[in-house]
Amino acid sequence: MSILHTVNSSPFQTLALQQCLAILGEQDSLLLIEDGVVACQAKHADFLALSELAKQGQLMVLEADLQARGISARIGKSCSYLQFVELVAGHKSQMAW
Amino acid sequence: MSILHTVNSSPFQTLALQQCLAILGEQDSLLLIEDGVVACQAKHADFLALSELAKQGQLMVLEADLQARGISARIGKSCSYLQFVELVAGHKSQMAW
Amino acid sequence: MIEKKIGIINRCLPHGSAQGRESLDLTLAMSAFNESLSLFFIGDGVYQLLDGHDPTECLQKHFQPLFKMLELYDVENIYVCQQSLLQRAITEDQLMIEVTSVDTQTLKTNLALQDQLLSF
Amino acid sequence: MIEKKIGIINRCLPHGSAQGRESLDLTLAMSAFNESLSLFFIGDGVYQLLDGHDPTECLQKHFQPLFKMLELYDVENIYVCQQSLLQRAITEDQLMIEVTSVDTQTLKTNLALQDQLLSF
Amino acid sequence: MNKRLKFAVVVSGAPYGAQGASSAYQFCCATLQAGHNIVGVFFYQEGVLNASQLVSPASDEINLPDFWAKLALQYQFPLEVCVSASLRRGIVNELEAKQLALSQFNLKAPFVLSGLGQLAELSAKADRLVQFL
Amino acid sequence: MNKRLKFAVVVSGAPYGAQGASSAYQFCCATLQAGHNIVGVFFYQEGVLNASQLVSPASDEINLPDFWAKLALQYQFPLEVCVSASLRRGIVNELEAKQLALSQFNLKAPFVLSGLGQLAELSAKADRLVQFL
Repeated sequence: MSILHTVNSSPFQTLALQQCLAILGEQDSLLLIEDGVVACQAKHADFLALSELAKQGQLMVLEADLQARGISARIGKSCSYLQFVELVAGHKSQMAW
Repeated sequence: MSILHTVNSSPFQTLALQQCLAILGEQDSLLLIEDGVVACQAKHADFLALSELAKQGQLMVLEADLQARGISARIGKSCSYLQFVELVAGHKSQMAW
Repeated sequence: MIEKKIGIINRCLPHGSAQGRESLDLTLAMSAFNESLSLFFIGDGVYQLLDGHDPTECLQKHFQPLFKMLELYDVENIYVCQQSLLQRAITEDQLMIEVTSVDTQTLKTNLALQDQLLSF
Repeated sequence: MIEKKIGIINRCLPHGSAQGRESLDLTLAMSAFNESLSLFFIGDGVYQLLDGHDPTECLQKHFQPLFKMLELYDVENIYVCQQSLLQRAITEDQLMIEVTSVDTQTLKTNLALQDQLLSF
Repeated sequence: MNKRLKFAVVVSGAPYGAQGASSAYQFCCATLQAGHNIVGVFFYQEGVLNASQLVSPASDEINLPDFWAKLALQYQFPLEVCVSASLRRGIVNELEAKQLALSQFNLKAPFVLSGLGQLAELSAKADRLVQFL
Repeated sequence: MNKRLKFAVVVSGAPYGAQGASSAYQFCCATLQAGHNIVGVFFYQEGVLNASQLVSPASDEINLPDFWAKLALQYQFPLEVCVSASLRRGIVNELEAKQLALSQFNLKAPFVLSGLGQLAELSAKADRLVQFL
């Protein structure tokens, strides 16, 4: 049991993603929502670290928010609201960034 | 005549300061307000660039916002609300970040 | 009196906030009163113009089609930051309207020309 | 039923937003119902505790004295990120209450212990 | 199917201007669709603005306070609104309006003004607590 | 003393929760103190929430809508509130309330609901335009 981190802002606007990655535990997962979804499309300072997380299967992206912005994810698993719910169910707690 | 840029967020929270510095013109000035004032106290990624601007006399910090947070500026000219008004009067336009 | 040059700056992604939508509302409304508007899309603001938004599932208003109105309203000075496009691997032909893509120096020059600026 | 461990995370500067003030309100109110609260101050959140706020001139509420109530309300698990203090050249004796300063690893461990988290 | 869990949801964002409250609403719908329970939604900070009966968007836009009200009535969970966060943001029910000598009020039913103790209660009841900024 | 200038101020932030509207108010006070004129303050986006008559902070906190109202009455400048941004955020005057069949309203005097054309007018009149986020 571990933490599901949700990041809702762009890595080009805030340092939330960077700070989240700095304290993300080994068992934790990261779900990108709202403006946060661009982090898996564009090349930003933490794209490499994010790709590593994706390789471990610990990175998810909310599909509806990608669609809203007309972009597609280059890394991470795309996820529906229903899967978002099951992610919360599958973790001990959630931390909103 | 030039632009007075105002930045109201912390460089530890947003990239507004960094993006502002990237398009700040040679004749422009920068005024830090609200949470933005910490940029002249703590060591962040753009502290050196900000120090350069301070040396040119182009960096101001709103005194009331420093006081509110119990911090003092290591760089930049401290400025009152009245001086803020005269800064606006002395520039062609203002750009809020 | 010479009409004031107004620059409207767009720095945010669409839908996470209402910035883009309310910036466009303001632009269209003000264009009836002022013919010297210039739009600037910098940083994440370029996503406003990236064709193909579909915000139905996240319950946001689909305002992107309204960008087409800019031409009808004679808003023609639309500047997009070249570097911001590059950084996001977005090409000009993926944008839903015609724009002038500018480098940082030209961006600075054009911003300095404006009498008033509004940020979104 | 065992009482749930609740972690309250403070990441913002005081006064630019109401985050700090409303986080403290919530903490003090919830402490009457739950004795397993832990507070975390990370990043700019450490400025909440930096002694000497004076927000009168910028019209914000001077809530900092209320941090003294935490002790009276038996909220004792107060963790501050060591690295965040260091980065801002703030020392523990400049903080207005007694805290436990922790490194990143300990921070992770303590966060993982919480059943529920609230972010401010 | 997975185990049925009890969810509590904290909404910290306004109904318009930021996306958080819409995300929270969609999350609640999905939670119920998945067969889980919602023990309650707590509105705090800017979230309290979701409880206004005066929110009047254009006809091609959603009315989030309406959406919350309908969902809560259909699935019978409470919409708790922090009273102190509300008053300073101009969300007032009829009773508070009288006590404050205000001629108008704007709290929408079935939202109710309540204290932070209610959040503590929701937290104690819930298997999972989720927050939307 | 410097030349007297005409200022227009745009407020994009809520009266509570973020500092921008307070900063704008202090800026306006300083502008008047310096002998400049304010041609008007325009409230847009979250700024429209400054126009609520229901904002009721605790007694040890400032009531920003009150502060705006007093300053505007004393110095005779208009407080213009964007009507479309207002309606979707739940700021409604008596007339709009009637037309929308709402039983309550919350716009505070002397704030007035107006269109974005009013912003264009303020912009044309002003020597300087200043925005607070």
